[in-house]
Amino acid sequence: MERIIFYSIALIMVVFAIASVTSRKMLRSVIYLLFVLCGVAGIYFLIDYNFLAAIQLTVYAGGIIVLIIFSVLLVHHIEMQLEIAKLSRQILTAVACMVGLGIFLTTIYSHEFNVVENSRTTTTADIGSKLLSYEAGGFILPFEVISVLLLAAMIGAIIIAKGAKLTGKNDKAL
Amino acid sequence: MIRALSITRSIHDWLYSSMSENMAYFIEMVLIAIVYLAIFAVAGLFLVLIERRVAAWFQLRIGPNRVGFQGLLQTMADALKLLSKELTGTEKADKFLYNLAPYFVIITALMALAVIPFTQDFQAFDINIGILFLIAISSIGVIGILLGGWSSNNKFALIGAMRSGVQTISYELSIGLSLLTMILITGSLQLSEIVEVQKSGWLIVQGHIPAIIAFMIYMIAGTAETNRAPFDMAEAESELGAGFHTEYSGMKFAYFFLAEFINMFIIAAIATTVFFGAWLSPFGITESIPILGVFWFLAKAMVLVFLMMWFRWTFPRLRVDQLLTLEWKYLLPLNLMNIVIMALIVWLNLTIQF
Amino acid sequence: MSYFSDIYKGIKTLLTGMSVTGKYFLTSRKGAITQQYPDNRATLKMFDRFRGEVIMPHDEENRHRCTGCQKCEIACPNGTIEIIWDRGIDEETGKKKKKIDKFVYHLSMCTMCGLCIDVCPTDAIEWGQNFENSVYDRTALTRVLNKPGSKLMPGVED
Amino acid sequence: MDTTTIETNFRSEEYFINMGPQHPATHGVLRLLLTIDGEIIKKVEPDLGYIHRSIEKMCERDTYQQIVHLTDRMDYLSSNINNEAVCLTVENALELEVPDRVKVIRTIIGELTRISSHCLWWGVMGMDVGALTTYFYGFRDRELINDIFEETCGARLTMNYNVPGGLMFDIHPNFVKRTKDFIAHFKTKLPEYDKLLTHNVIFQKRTKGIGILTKEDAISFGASGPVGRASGYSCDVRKHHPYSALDKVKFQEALKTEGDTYARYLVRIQEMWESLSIIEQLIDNIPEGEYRVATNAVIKLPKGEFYQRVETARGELGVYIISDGVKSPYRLKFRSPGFSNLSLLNHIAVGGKIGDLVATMATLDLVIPDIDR
Repeated sequence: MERIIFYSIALIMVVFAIASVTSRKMLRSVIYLLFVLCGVAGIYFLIDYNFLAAIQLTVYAGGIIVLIIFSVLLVHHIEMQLEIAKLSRQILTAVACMVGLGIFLTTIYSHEFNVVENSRTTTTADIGSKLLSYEAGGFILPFEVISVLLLAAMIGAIIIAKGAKLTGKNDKAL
Repeated sequence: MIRALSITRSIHDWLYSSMSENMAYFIEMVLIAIVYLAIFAVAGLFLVLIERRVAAWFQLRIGPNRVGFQGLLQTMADALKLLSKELTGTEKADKFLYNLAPYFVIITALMALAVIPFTQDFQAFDINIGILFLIAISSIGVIGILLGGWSSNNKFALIGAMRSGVQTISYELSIGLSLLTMILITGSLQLSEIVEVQKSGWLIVQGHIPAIIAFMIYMIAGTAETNRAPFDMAEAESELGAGFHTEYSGMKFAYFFLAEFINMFIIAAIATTVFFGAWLSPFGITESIPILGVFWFLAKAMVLVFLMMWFRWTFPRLRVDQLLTLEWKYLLPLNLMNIVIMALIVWLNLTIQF
Repeated sequence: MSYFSDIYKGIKTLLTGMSVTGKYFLTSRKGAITQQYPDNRATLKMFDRFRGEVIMPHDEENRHRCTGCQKCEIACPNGTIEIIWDRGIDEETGKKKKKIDKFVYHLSMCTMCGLCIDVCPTDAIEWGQNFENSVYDRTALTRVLNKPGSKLMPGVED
Repeated sequence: MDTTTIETNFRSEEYFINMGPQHPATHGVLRLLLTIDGEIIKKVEPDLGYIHRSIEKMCERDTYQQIVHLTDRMDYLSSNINNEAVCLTVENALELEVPDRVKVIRTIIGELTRISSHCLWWGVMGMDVGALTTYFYGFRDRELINDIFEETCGARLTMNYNVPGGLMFDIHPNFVKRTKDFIAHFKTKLPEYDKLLTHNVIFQKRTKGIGILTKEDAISFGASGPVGRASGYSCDVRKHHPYSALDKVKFQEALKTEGDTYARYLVRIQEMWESLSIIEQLIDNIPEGEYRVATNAVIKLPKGEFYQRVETARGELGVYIISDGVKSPYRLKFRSPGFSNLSLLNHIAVGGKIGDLVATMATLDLVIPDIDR
């Protein structure tokens, strides 16, 4: 049963990934991408990585995609379509993709994967204590670094948003 | 899956004994999906009727009372009418996304329904990150509204979609943080465990003052999340006509409409689970009859739904910038403060336990 | 500190508003202001001066009070009233006399201003109470107010 | 689509939107051509003429008695005051003195009309800012007034109760009792209006400081009625040029100086109280006497120009008649309050959001037939 679910999800992901890069309408590409991301979340659910799956849904599907849609909404008119690339570029891209796919497939098939019986699901409490642990295998440093990075991004965003107003004081015309 | 109710147990056994495991598994999934679809449809239609009657009573009217006894079949008739209506659309609309949008809204509502503990063991998907799952699902629902607004090729719809996007992204924070406040007491994201913790007192009692503040914030943010008045910026019929679903008709409109009501029920159900002890009876008066849990759960949820209806039929609508002011200047700081207070209370063991 | 007092005041005003609607919700059983219109036809009584449509009352001997003076026709701003008259022989005196053949009333054009009734010297026309005038064909709204074979009531012209 | 159009689309920030002619907030078939940048309004252009019926031209065809019923259809929410305006003009031109009874009854019904109009406005105002329940509460109280009207003159909205020379018929015997009942009822309901909307924090946030109109602008745009008075422009015709029995009553002119949407709201609420007090002063002593002075069957105004202004629920209504001595006017012009109040819209709504425009328009209290005529 799980095999069937896995293959159907995988098929959905592959189909929509191809659709996403070939669609000429930008918002449609985004929606296809959303399906791919949801498929990834589905696979996480399948292997009982519930937390990661929920994070995948919240951050990628709910956050990033909404932001992309939002920016598309702001700049994109409904009748606009992306141009078709030149034939030479198309061929170049296809070759590059094929090479990438080849490398991935050879790596995957040359490696021996062992099937591990998943005995217990990771709970949020485990992940939380791992994130805050400073012992071996703890993630306190990357966790804190990322929070500093996010803070910096936030301050930057505020400054960009406020920028017009700050200069507006000197410039009467605004 | 549904376990404790004995009838489901016997169906389960029969299915596994009579056919191959995969087949039984598949059939079981389909059965559960059908059960939840039925719950969805019935609850949606029932809530629409309730809303119309309640609105009528607030407004000194009588409300629908013609179709069936006391108008009970009114929404059924309306649904039939909507089914038979022509599906119109605008020229140059992005037909694919235009048709897709209602399903986004309705499927996310349906998925959220799956984790709600109606009573002991009456829960399709008791995932160990239940609350997080609900938040994640609800963040996807907005995509349907954004798509619907954009792809109808209508400026009013586009403005509605934009407003809705801004609003939902902002208020998700408050919902998450106010639920997080309560998670501090329970120490678990799993909905069944959250209910278990409340056997020694509902969380709104256990957490007293910060819990009440969290509940108020949750209700405000929840009302905003479902795009209902006074936060119905996305529809705002006096400003935008009908907002994001201006160009929808027939059943596609009905999907948006039903999803709004189901979302309202979900918000109330989460509040019931997290603040009011889900299916636990007050003071344990019906502890011995587990099936009454459904009754208690629905009763509590209905009270909260009624509260949201009361909001809707009393308050004027906020303006879009005031909406954001409310979230970022009032709810969010209060919420963060509230989390700290709650952490202190849990740390100092000041929670009230029976 | 005004931050918190603002919140307090805001919540208080919101709750006051909710108390108003809540009160009406609780008393909704007796407070409904709407009427169940087609159902209450039997009890629905219009005020006696209600302007529904113009009618011409006839007595039991099929006599009306209209002399055909056409004042109403002149007073009407919309050409609602059309009087088709004739000269007949008066039975008593044997003289030729003006009398109405048809009093045509176009309800579809009437604005219920009441000028015709106001101006009528013999009170031949008055307001009827009927207000259910929906028909499938608008020609049905053109009515002849005097009944067939009706005569002028004696003594009206004196 | 080629790249150049993408460039222009990308750069254009302002866009254009049609609000109306079928839109819930325009309260009729008014079309607003909005130029918007995001949600911020850059320009409002009202487009009129969707229900133009050339009432003024029709008046040139009609006799003076017939003109009265056409004015019902202009500002249909203050139809009786419109009727009164025409009748007063004709009576002034004929130098006809109407009995005191007529004057008092006209004033009472006029004030009732004003309350009824403001009730409807209050309900619709609430609905425009999103509180749907107010609509029904406003209509509940308005229905009682309409019942009074229906009992007395047979019509609820287009009353046509006034005729040149007085009233079409005497008031109904129940009139005084019903009016008193209404006053008692409405005095308990007005505080509820305040609780539900006036004091509501969301409503105050939505209306305070929105659509500000200064006194100077109010005068230069010809604003009248509550719109002008909210800006501190004392323009109540009832106070400055009293007509009918209004010189006998004491009342306060509702004046505010803020000039914003909230001030316009408060002025109308206060006007309802003032109208109640005017009715209370008059209802107990309606003088006995004739209800109508006989006029010629065909009224012919003397040659000349005649002007009369009255205060309708929306502001100053002027009736200007040029007569050349025959049974219909040579030219008749209505100076309608809604038209000049609408002309303000572009001035006060620019810079606000769409929601502000709706709230501002609600307090201008537009009745489209009054503007289009």
